[in-house]
Amino acid sequence: MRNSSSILQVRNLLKTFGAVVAAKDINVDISQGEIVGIIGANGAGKTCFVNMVTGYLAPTEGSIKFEGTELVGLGTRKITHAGISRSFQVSQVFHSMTVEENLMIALAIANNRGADALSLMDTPDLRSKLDEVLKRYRLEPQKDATVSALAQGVRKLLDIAMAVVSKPRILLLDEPTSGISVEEKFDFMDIVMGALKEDGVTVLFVEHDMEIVERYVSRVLAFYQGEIIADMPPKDALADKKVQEFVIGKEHHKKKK
Amino acid sequence: MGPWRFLILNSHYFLGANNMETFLTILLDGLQFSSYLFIVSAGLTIIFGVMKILNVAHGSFYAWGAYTAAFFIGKFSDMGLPDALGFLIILAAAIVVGVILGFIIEQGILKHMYERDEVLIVLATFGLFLVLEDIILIAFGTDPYFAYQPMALLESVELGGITRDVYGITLIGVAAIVAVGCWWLLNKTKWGTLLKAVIFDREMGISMGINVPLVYTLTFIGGAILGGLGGAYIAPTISVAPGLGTEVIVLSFAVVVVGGMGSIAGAAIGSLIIGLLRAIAVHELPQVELFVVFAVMAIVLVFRPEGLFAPAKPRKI
Amino acid sequence: MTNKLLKGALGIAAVSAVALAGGIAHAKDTITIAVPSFLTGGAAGPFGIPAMNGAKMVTDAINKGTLPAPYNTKGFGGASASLIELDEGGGATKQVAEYRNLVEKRNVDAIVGYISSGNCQALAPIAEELKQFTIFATCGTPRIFEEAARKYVFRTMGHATSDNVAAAMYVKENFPDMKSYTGINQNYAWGQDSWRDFDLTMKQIMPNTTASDKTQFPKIFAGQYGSEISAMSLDKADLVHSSFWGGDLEAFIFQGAARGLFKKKIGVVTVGGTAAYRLGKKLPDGLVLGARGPYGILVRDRDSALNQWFVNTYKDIYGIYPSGPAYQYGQAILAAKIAYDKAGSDASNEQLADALRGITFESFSTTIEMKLGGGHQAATENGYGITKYDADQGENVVTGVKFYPASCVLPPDGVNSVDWINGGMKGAKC
Amino acid sequence: MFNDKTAKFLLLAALVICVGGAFAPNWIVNQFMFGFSRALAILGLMVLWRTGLVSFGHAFYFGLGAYAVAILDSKLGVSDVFLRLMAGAIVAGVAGFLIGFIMRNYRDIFFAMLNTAISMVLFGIVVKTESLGSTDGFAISASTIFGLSPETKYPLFVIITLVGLASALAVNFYLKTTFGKLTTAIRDNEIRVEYLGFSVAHAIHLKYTISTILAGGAGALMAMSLGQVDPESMINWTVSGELVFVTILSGPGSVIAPFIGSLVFEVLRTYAFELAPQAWQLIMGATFLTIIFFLPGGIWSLIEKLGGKKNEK
Repeated sequence: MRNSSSILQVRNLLKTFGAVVAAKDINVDISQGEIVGIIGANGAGKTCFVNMVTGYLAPTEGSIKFEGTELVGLGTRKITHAGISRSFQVSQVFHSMTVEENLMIALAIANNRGADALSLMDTPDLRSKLDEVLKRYRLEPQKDATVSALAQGVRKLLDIAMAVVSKPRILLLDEPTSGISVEEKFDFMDIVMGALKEDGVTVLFVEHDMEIVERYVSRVLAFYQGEIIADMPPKDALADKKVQEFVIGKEHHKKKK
Repeated sequence: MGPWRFLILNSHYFLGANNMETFLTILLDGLQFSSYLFIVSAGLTIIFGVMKILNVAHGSFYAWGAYTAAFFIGKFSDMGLPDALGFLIILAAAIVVGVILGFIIEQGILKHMYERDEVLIVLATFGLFLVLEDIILIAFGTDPYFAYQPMALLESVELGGITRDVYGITLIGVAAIVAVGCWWLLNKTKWGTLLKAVIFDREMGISMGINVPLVYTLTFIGGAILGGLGGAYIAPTISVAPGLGTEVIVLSFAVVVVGGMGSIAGAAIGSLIIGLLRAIAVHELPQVELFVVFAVMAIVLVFRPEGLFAPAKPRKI
Repeated sequence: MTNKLLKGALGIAAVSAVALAGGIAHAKDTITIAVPSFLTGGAAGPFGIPAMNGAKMVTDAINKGTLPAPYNTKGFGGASASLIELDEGGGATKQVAEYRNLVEKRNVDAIVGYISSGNCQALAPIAEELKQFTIFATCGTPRIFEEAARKYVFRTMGHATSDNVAAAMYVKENFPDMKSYTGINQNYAWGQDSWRDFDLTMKQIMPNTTASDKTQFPKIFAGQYGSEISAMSLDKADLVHSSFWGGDLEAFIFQGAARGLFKKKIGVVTVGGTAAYRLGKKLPDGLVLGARGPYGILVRDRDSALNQWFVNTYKDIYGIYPSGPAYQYGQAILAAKIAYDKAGSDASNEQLADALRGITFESFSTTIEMKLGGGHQAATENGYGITKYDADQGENVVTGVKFYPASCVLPPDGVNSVDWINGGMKGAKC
Repeated sequence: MFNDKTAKFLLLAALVICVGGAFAPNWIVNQFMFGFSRALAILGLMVLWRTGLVSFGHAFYFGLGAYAVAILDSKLGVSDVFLRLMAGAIVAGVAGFLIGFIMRNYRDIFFAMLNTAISMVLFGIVVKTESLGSTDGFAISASTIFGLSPETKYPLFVIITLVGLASALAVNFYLKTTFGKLTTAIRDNEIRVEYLGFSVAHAIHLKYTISTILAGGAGALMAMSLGQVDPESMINWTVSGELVFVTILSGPGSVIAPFIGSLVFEVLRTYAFELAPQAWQLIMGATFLTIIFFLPGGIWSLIEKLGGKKNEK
């Protein structure tokens, strides 16, 4: 019965930690090629949602179907293999290695699994792929720099680039712009979204910054206390009462602190 | 409750042996060995708990304690001083060794490593162990020392048909004192609360304005004193000869691993389990005496890596 | 005219003799002897150091030519020897590596020493492989010459079998109504062989005694025997056999005495000699004490010139009476001298081996017949006594000392000691 | 796999050493045999070390390898050098593979400790079992090569050198594969590796097994070159410490490092023991501390510094 274009179906998702309810009857359909923004105050259940979709957390109840296959119960690895990939709020990269090495490993893992993993990693074919990625994410200048020496923004780019090399169908970005200066944030997102559009990747990203949301997403999921209180285009969402009260209000409030 | 459950679980076996003397002997042997293990391991586990350092050189504290005690007990009795002084010497030796070695090692070497990899620090202490082992040779020579005076002084008693040396029994008392002392220090003093804060989370400790470097130095010295005390108190019952630190260190590793690294209560339970097991082995199945200890250690690590009595650890992921 | 001929003949003889002598005179004037012994660990003080002292003392005397007759010639085949002292500790494997270094890197002429049976057992095949003339001084396991015929390896004292057969015989004579026995021995060749030989001999000569089923074999150099001691105190046996030596023995005696073990049971210590001198009044009275042969306290009063020289010189230099290890290393060095004197200081390893093989010589305290193991293993008398603290002298003495001739406590050549004992010790002449 | 600098150097060095060995005095040949035998184990520990894992119990596999040779020799009279080597490597490798299922879930101190525990269990069994030689261990009869029993140690020395060469080349290749590259990566960030779709557990399991095979081979070769095994110098925890010591001394920089490191260690120990029989441990310990403090990259980092300058020109 699933409508033809929907590739991710989330049904009655529930996650509780003891008494705490982190997610409650979440029902979403994501269609191929959508760019979805996930907003909500801290602790509203955004990252929890991302973690459940990517298999880092097992839901207490409910089902997550990706192109008809049930994801609940699969580990992060299986889900990555299935074609769902993610970036992290705090970039998860190999800090003592260079940008190039980071991407090489990501590429290698994406390209040769199983027994192939025992063949040489550094092949011309992979090199060309590498250069492509470096170009796309404007990382050539830093390619020989050790990650720990890089600026937040570059690390975030690398983090996302590494998530994408496995050519996922769906990509979840957890607060891509957090820790990136106001000046840089748009250039940064242009690079990322530009690259992702080319591959026609379906993107869900958690975001606090409403300007970013307005500018890049086609649809907004607003979380409040583990529930989705709004699922609509950004314009309507930002105008929506509940959203303003429970999400943006909080956001502005938070910004003042 | 571990030890008692352990004993009850095995009581059928003791009664099966159906021999009160055997039971009493095994119990006493086990308790004595446990006590000795506990005194040494307590120091090791405190150091680990607070500083996250698994100190291989702890075996050397033990050896230095034993040597210092034995050396001066011998000297004093040659000078014709009353043998009762031996007990004072034992205490003094432990403190002197702990303070001097502990201070030098912590300030001279470990202090400069706290930012390095945990395992690397273990290796550094292994290097220290090698060095200290030979300094003993140079300082005390190769001749074994005998400090039998305190043991001779207390003579021996008849207990339910078996002869025990009183000194060995006092060992149990000393262990009890150490245990209660540590418990009191940790739970009933301001120091203890600070210590527990640091144990739980170093950063938190710093943010609470605790002088962590000082805590570290004092902890290490404290642990070293206990290590020294273990050696000093056992000295009168053994021939104090080179290399006696080597076996102790792995034994006390086993103890703290079984009990849970960083936990005093754990060390107590670990010592009891291992001490009693070994005593049973020696009496009933001498061949397995050596490896039973490490078998337990391995099994615990496999099924309960954090030990039977691990302290709460903050999860940081 | 025949006279002339005779003179001529004599002349030639004389010339050739001189030439010959000259030839010998041109031989090496220094040799290096490596003397491994325990310089570290619990065995060093009671065993390794006295052993090394004995070796040094005898070597000096030989270099100076001050040994009593018939050994009062200077040097080893005329050459004066310098000793390389090295530590025997660290395990057999380390010793094997060190031995190779001695031979191949440091090019020593002879190797004389070794206390641990473990080391001797490991080194015998290496010595044969490297064709290196080697005299084992103290180590005791019989296996060394029973496992294989040796060409370059010698041992100048009796082995474990004689210690334990003699011990059993002494027990039989002095404690005839003894019912059962147990033992505590180290868990390596020496301890295992000692217990085996004692146990088997007891079964032969005191068939109505029984062995305990819980004999203890703690790790060598363990140093702590609390549990083992209480296990034995519980044992019904009324005799405890131990081949402990060095620091282990002293620790065991202390810990056992404190627990009244030796009040309850007869203690038989086959290597007790060293403790007798070192422990003073801490040594319990009534121990059956051996010294692995006619050495140390057992022979202190033998008034042969050689023995008196040994005892007095040692006491002058080191301030104490020589214990067994000192004698054993001393006589091993003496054996080296004899070999060199016969074969010449430039002799090859083969010549040295030939010179020592099968000979009989007077050592400091006893006569040594190299008649076992194809002339490579010494046979000597072996004896025991009972300890007693002599308050007015302030030292330990042994009473009721009895010696058994070699032919009584050792198998004939070519017979494996276990088979010999099990076979009722055929051919034993006591 | 021969077309990179390391491989070329290894081949050349092996050639030189084999030829040189024919003219070198015996004791030097011995040093090389002991050094290269141990280097095999170090090679494996280096792979773990790069992954951030330090085993304080690899004497277990080293000992298994050595005792495999000893048992084959004393019970079955197997003397062929290759059979002995295979036996040692396989026994240790199988044990390592099985234990690996547990080990792959452990990190840091726990990894180190669990290995110690397991090795001490074996130590306890061997020391207490007379049929396993207890404290004495076994003497190992001279090895034969295809039924021939060589007069000198030279053939064995050549074999050890070639085995070392082969292992070094193999590990060198392995480190260039995707699996092999997942060393520093795993040390840096396991979560990312998992999210990239690769099983950290599998990667570690493989590395662990490799290290145990190498340790077993090392033990076997060591047993053959020494002609003796005993628990104190093959299985006790101090031996594990020694192996780690040499690993740090060598440095993780290159597969060449373990061979240089072990050689330095052998020579250091020989002379330390010769010059200061009572203080040789002190010398070793002090060296160890110095390395940890002032030369975290081990001897190799020194060589790189010196060599680096040349390469720039």
